[in-house]
Amino acid sequence: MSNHQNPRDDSRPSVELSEMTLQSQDTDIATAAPTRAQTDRIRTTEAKSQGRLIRERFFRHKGALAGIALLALIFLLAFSSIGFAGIPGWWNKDYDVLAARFNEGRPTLTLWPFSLGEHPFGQDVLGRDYFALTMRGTQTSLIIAFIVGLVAMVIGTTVGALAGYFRGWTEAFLMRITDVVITIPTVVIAAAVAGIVAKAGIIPFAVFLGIVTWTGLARLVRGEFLSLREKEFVESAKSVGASSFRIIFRHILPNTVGVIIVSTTLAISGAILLETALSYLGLGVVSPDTSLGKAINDNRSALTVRPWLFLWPGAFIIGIALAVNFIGDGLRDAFDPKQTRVKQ
Amino acid sequence: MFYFIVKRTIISFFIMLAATTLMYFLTISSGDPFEDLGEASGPEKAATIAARTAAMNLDVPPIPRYFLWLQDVGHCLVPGGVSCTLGLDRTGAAVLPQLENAVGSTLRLVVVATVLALVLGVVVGIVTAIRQYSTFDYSVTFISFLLFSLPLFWLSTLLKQYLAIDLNTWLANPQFSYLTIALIGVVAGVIWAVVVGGDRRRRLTVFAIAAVATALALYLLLVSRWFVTPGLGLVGMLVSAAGIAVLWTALLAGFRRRRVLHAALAAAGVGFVGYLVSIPLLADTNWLIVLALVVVLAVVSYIVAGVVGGPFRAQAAKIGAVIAVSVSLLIVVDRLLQAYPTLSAKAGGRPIPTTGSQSANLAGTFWEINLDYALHLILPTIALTLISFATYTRYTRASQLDVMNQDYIRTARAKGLSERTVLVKHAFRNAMIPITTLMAFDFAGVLGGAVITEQVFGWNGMGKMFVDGIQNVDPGPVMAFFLVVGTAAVLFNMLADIAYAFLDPRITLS
Amino acid sequence: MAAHSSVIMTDEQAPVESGPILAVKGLGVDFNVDNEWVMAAEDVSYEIHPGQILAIVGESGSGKSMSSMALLGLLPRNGRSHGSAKMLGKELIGAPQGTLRRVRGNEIAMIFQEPMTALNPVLTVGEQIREAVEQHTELSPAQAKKRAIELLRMVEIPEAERRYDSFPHQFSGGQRQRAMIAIALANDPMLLIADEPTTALDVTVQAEVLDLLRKLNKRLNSAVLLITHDMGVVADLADHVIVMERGRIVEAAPTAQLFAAPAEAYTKQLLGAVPHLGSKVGGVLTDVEVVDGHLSIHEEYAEAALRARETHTASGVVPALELTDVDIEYPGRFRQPPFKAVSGVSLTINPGEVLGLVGESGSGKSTIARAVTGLIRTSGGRVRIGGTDITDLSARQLLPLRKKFAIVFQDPAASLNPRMSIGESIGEPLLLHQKLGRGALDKRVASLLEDVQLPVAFRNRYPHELSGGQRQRVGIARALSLQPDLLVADEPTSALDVSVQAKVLELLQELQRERGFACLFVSHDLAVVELLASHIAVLNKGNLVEQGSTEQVLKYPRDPYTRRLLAAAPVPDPAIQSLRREQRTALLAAGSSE
Amino acid sequence: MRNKRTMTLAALSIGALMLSACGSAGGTAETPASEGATEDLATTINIAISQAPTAYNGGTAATNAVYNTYVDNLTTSSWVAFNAEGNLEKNEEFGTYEKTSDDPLTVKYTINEDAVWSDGTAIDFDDVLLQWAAFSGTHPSGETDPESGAEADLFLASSTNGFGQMEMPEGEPGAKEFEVVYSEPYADWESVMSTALMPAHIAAEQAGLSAEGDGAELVEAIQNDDRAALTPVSEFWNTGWNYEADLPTLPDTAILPSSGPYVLDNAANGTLTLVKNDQYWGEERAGKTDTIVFKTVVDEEAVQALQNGDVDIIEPSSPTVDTKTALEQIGETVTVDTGQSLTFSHVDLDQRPGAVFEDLKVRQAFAKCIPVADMVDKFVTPVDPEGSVLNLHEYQPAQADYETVLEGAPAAESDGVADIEGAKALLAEAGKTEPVKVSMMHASTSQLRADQVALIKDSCDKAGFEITPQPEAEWSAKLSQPGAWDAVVFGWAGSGLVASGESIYVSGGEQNFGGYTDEEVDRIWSEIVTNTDTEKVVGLKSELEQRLAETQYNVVLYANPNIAGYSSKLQGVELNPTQTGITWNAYSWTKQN
Repeated sequence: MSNHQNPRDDSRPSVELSEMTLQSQDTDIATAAPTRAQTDRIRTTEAKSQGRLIRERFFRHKGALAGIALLALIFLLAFSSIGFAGIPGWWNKDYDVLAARFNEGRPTLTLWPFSLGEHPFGQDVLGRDYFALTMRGTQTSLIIAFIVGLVAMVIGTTVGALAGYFRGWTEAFLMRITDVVITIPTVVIAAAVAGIVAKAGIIPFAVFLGIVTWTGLARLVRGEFLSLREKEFVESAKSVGASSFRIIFRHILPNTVGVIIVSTTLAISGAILLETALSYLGLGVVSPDTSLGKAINDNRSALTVRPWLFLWPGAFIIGIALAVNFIGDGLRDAFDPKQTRVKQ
Repeated sequence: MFYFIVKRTIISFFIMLAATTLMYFLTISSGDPFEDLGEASGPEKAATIAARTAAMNLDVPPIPRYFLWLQDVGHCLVPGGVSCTLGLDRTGAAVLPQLENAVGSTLRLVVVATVLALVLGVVVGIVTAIRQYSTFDYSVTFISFLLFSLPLFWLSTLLKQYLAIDLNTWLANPQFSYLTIALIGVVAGVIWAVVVGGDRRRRLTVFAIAAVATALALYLLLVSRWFVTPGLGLVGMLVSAAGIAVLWTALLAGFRRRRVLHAALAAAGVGFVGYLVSIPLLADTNWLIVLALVVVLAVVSYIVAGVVGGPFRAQAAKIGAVIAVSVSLLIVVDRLLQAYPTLSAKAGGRPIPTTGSQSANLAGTFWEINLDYALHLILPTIALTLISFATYTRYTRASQLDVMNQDYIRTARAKGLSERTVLVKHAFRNAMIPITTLMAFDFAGVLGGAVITEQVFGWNGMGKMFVDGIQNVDPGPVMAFFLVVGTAAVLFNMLADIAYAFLDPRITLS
Repeated sequence: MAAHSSVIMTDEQAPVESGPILAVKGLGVDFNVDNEWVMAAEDVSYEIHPGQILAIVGESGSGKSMSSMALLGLLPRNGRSHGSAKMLGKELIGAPQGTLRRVRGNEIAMIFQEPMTALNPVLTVGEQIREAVEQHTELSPAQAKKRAIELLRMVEIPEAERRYDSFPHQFSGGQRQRAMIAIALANDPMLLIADEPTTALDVTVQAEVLDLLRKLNKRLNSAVLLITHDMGVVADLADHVIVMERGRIVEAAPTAQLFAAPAEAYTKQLLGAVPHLGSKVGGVLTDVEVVDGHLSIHEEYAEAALRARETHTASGVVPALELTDVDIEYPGRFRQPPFKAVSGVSLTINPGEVLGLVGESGSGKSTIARAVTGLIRTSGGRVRIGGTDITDLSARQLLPLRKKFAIVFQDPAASLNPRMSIGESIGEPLLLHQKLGRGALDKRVASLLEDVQLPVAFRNRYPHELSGGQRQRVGIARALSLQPDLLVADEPTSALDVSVQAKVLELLQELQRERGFACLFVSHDLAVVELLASHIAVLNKGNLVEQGSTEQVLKYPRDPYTRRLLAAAPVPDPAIQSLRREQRTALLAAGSSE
Repeated sequence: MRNKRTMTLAALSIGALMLSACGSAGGTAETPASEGATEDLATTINIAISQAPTAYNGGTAATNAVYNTYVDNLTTSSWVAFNAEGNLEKNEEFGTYEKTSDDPLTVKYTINEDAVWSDGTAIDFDDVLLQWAAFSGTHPSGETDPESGAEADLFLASSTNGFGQMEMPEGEPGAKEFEVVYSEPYADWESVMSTALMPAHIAAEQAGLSAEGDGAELVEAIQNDDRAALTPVSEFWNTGWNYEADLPTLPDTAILPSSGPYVLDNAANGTLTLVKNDQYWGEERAGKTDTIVFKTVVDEEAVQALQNGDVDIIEPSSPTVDTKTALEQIGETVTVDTGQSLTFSHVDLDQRPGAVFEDLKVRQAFAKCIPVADMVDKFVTPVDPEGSVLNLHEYQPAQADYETVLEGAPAAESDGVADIEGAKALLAEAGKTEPVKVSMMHASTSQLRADQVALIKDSCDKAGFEITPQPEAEWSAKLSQPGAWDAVVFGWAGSGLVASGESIYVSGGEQNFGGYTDEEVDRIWSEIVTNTDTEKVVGLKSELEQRLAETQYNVVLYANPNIAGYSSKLQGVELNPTQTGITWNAYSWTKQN
């Protein structure tokens, strides 16, 4: 990296110049007779909406793409295989149907030649099809994770926005609350809450988890608001008499969307692991419901005996979390304003 | 500064107050304290209920009950008067002694994990930033995300099975087939090549050297039964000390000024002498002596290096001190390693335990006891470290990249400063500024993670107190746990801010 | 480089034969964007001789900076350079880092534009100078420190010993730039590359820094490569000029010749675009006469001006804007007193008038602009708009008034919401105040776009797709959408290149003429104000030191600060500029003797 | 160039390693000096225990738990103890006893002359009297418990069975011989004295009484029921012997004298260390290994801990198939013993008027459709090949009398294979046309229970039931709430005693959660509890079982399997089905090095 002319780095695309050239067009397009370079630049810059710039940067992020693909695959597999909400799926076995155990419930999945067999992931003690069970668990975990993400996003954004925009007492009040909640490690507060709500079912469980995991987001959003509210376009909106409501939602919020989305994805991947941790503490989802966390926890002692019971759900947890994390990273790069800063 | 601390302390106090309220009511509303008595019968049941009611003040309505608890805490804050118990748990035992016992092991775990994660994370993070978009960068990115995504106890279970148990079995009779040795060499070579980078030719040479060296070293270690009786030994110490000296000089001063290098080597020499002197001194010792030794070494080398450093006194002396500390660290490690054979024998030839935080009735030397601690720490620390390591690398990388894009880095380069100076002097400190804040949050996070880790590795730490407390709907222990965690959280936030101001002169604490 | 005594005068180092220090031939710079190479500079060739000051002029994106960065291999990661640049016969382009490092800061040193960001915030200024010395000499830290302090003195930093240990943020903008220069001079470089060295500074400071550069250049007989967009600076400093446009050299000539008879069309256009202080009213400081270093001021001229002023206030119309003893305080935060930004300012703008509010950074001019538009509260005095006192109005009460006035901001990039299409941005005020329907709104937006000479198609674009000039036009359109009686323009052109600035100013003038709104034109640039304003008010540290008709203020200023300000502003004309320099030095001398 | 530098450094540090290898071969590190290398027996045995012991006195309500018994087995001894068959076995080493009269039931006890506490004090009458005082429940504290309204005793004893029926023992301080007289006959009189004696002299001292004259003061206080003196004694007895939670350390071992082969030595972080009791007088039960260490290891982690040699023996509760296989997979270094415990799983049915199972036919139908045999195949035999369907309530297959009793109760006989058709028929007879809705409660935290319910649902839904699993975290609290559940699956721990089961079956019995009432059963029980003749017991119990089966009190499933894994170097380990636990004979264990 010490050598700036080292062509090794040239292979990597950069958005710096496209931005730089933006400024270089300070002659009216009407009058300017564009040179070759000019036309180049016009092409690189013309008609690129904010959205498209972001999309392009995102799609340049290989990891994120892989993440999207993986997550989509998992979603598809989980919901299409055993179906959802009454809609039947293509997998012929149900996760709660008992059956005779076939070859001590060993997995029948073979990669080469690829074939699923009777029970791709094997069977549990009662002969339940472990593939169906894992899929069910995946569904639950995904649902939980995304609800948590959603709830955290809504609360966090609202709190952050109000605190950041109105400052003064509102801010003091809201941020102290945030500090209070932030003092308690997520696992801890979640564990305390889970005791109450776990038996109430998956949805309330997820919602409560969301209620305890919004703090980080609130802080970030507040930070964004603090800087954005000083921006001239906000002043300009004020100067034409836009209402606080309009300024918050029409002017500032759209500009914080990056931060929000990014930290929401992280909240989601966090939720997956949180659910697992709680299951481990015996505070998570309760049977007959199942989740990936519950699945691995129930089969801890099976690691050396029937590894598939322990490893398959684990693999899915990691898969989901990994995918979401990469997507988050991609989004961060895509939204990050630093990416567009001109360095000369 | 002082003003700031006072102000923050007051705010923190109220925050803690609110947090405890929240925590307390969550806990007592999380279930039925008599849950376990359902099957019971006879006077036994009534008696237990009576006892528990008395111990937990269950006959008092929640809000006054909370204040009773606060009162108990107050007794601990206000010296004199009623003895400090932090309330009673449901068996009627005072919570404070339990906490005192639990805190030790937990903090040991958390602190070691945090420090390790911090150091490793920062170093790797910076290297990835420097090697941005290199294979190394990509692989580290992937690995850290993978670690991010690992369920803690899932990982821990695997660690036990495939690290502890198998490694122990191997250590019982340490040997590798030549093929394995070769393979390890190759792997090491690849890693080095990737880390060092550069063009194809350079990578190849690096690969070759590293692979051969590693394999050879491993072979020698095996044949010399190093894994049975580890330790550095005189020559090893001498060489390592010199190595350390060169390393630090390379990092902190560069080799342009010979005087500094000589000073560094002199310091290393002092360190080595210190080692010789310490051999009888440290046969069996305590932390105080060890600490004293470190200080003495540091001071002496500071002076010596300063003198040798001549015109570059200031810089040389500092480096000298750093080297001295590193060397004394090396001495300690060497000592611990030497204690290994006896300890391993005491552990029935399986030195790495999967459970507990220390061996029972280990009547051994200072070194054996600490090595025992260390060995018990291995698994849980790995589990905890791996995860926050990921966080640190990512953040360090981002912040380092950001700094490398700053104008003043360009200025530094325009001055013709060496890349080392640019990185170490100009970039590093700036890059560390955001990390301080991260540390504050991460520490609280790790404490949370300890809840799981302790459970998995059968530590009787605060985490266990908390989990048991929650399961028994017993606020006493839960709150005690939280008092520590919460305080740590606010404290670290304050420290972070102070560190922030220390690193960044533009910030003034008020 | 040979260990040298700590004496500054080291003329013997300058090459005896006056061959070029630097000879650039066919230098080109490309950038990699989305895996395609985009040219940033092409076929750049020039020579610099000892003691010479060569200016490279061009607007942003003309490749002037990049081509000079390339000399020291300081291009961003995605840049590459080719061609040749020989320093005393030593090839620099493509030279290994080791070699370049020995050149950087030693034979060739650089000064950067933004002194705030160009200095490491966490290291003391002294340290940053010292390390530059240590890097290229065998001096011991102690000696290096001595040298650093000397350098600080040389760049006229007061109490150098004490300031040695201060951090950049404890320096003023000008001092920071001086520190930068000190770093650059640490090893008596043969060539000094100054990249927009004064752009971020106030005129008075700029003048001082330019003087410094000139002095040092004379003393060290080292060459200077000056990169700037400011013709005034060029006229003030340079011996030779190279004009660059879109990566290519359009014209190269001795300064005098270039200004007198520009050969190329682009050069002409560029020079034409530069507002020339005094061009409208015919000269500045005409009452200040310098006779061999001593100045005599003809007060009598001022009389006429005074009369003009009376007539001005006498006219009975309701002023579009009236400020009476306005104070503005920024509320003090915990343990720090409130900061008084503006105190006791009174001024009046009659309908259809344009008042130029001039002052340097921190003078409180922008604060006033914001107070006038109700963005910040005044702590004392009265602000009347079209006769209505807005000082105590609540946001709601203020709302209906808001269509009476509008504001155009300095930074066109920041003043438009990046997530709103141009159309929405322009339409917002209409939407808020006139509750227009979709169709009507579109029509209005379209016509507004035409008014500011932008293609209607732009309505669906987003700010970042527009150039700075276009953005500013949008800003103006947005401001005028409600046909305000008063337009407040806060440095509307200071972020723009001259040619663009010219166009925007033209546009503003036109619109003002057509619509006849009153305008409070806030700017630091006297020349620009002169073009637009019928009256000028001068602010200094929150106090209004002088106001009057443009002509009066420019030609017969009564306040010493105004005079200094006027004297400091460089004029894009070497001949006049050298005269004005004398004027300025005289004034300063007088100022200090006062 | 920076990189070249790092390279050289890499080389350097590796070089350092190489040299250091020779260096230490040069011998700064001394050779491993494993102690006990001389004799072949190890000095320490590590026992895994799922939870840290909470108190030395395992007799109080709060501390009467398996993990305390585990330790008490070694630190106390008494006239009787349960053996591997789950029967009472006399321990002549401690003392002897004989029944001298049946009416009133009178037993004469003798304590071994040499029997002393590990602090040298003789074990004698004051200890016995304190025992009686503590367990007889004859010292009402005056405080009543809000819930049950029952008046709590000064001594929070775990139970008053036996001692409650006992007159105050007559005897002199220091006496090694004494007689106890029962006010009413008590079936389990033999086992009464199996509960460990606590050192009275300690209790006395701690309560401010003098221990002089073989605790005369205490004896006196008890004999004339001197509350003022007894209250502090009771307080100490209740909590004075408690450990801090998770056993960070032991209280002063001076207050923890042992009457068994081992004595408490120290504790740290939940690890409890016992050493041989040099004061122990006996031979047979004398400790064979110097040190015994109890390490707290939760069941899930136990197998790995054993495999890694952190502990020498584990006895995980509620073992699964995996537990066994995992243990076996470890290889020859570990031996696995399996057997049955007296703990058994069963399904209780809410049969109060108006409840789902009010009708006998429905109960029988339910019993028929439950695939007990299937469960055994899935949960028992994989662990313990001997495991079988359980037909009786009061006896488990592990007990000798099981068969005899079963013969006496033909109605209880069943192969446990689900009989769907039969169930359907019965439901039809009961006139159930609609599917019978059953909400089946189980512990939400137990996967095993969840699986059992799943199995039952799978089978019984076919037979015309409609079962909804009802996982509850607080299931046991809900047990006693009528209507909170229709059926519930959980476990009872059989005591091996004759009378202890009463409250489960008699009308209004405290543990009769299903609200079952049957005069016949009530009558039989009244006989059982008052009968003191061991011969008669089997007959009565057969009668009881017969009746319980006919009236389908509930559905018993199987006796839980028991498993112990231990290092193959360990000798003398023998499973014990009772709650005494694996350590019942740990004193005789030895471990090869």
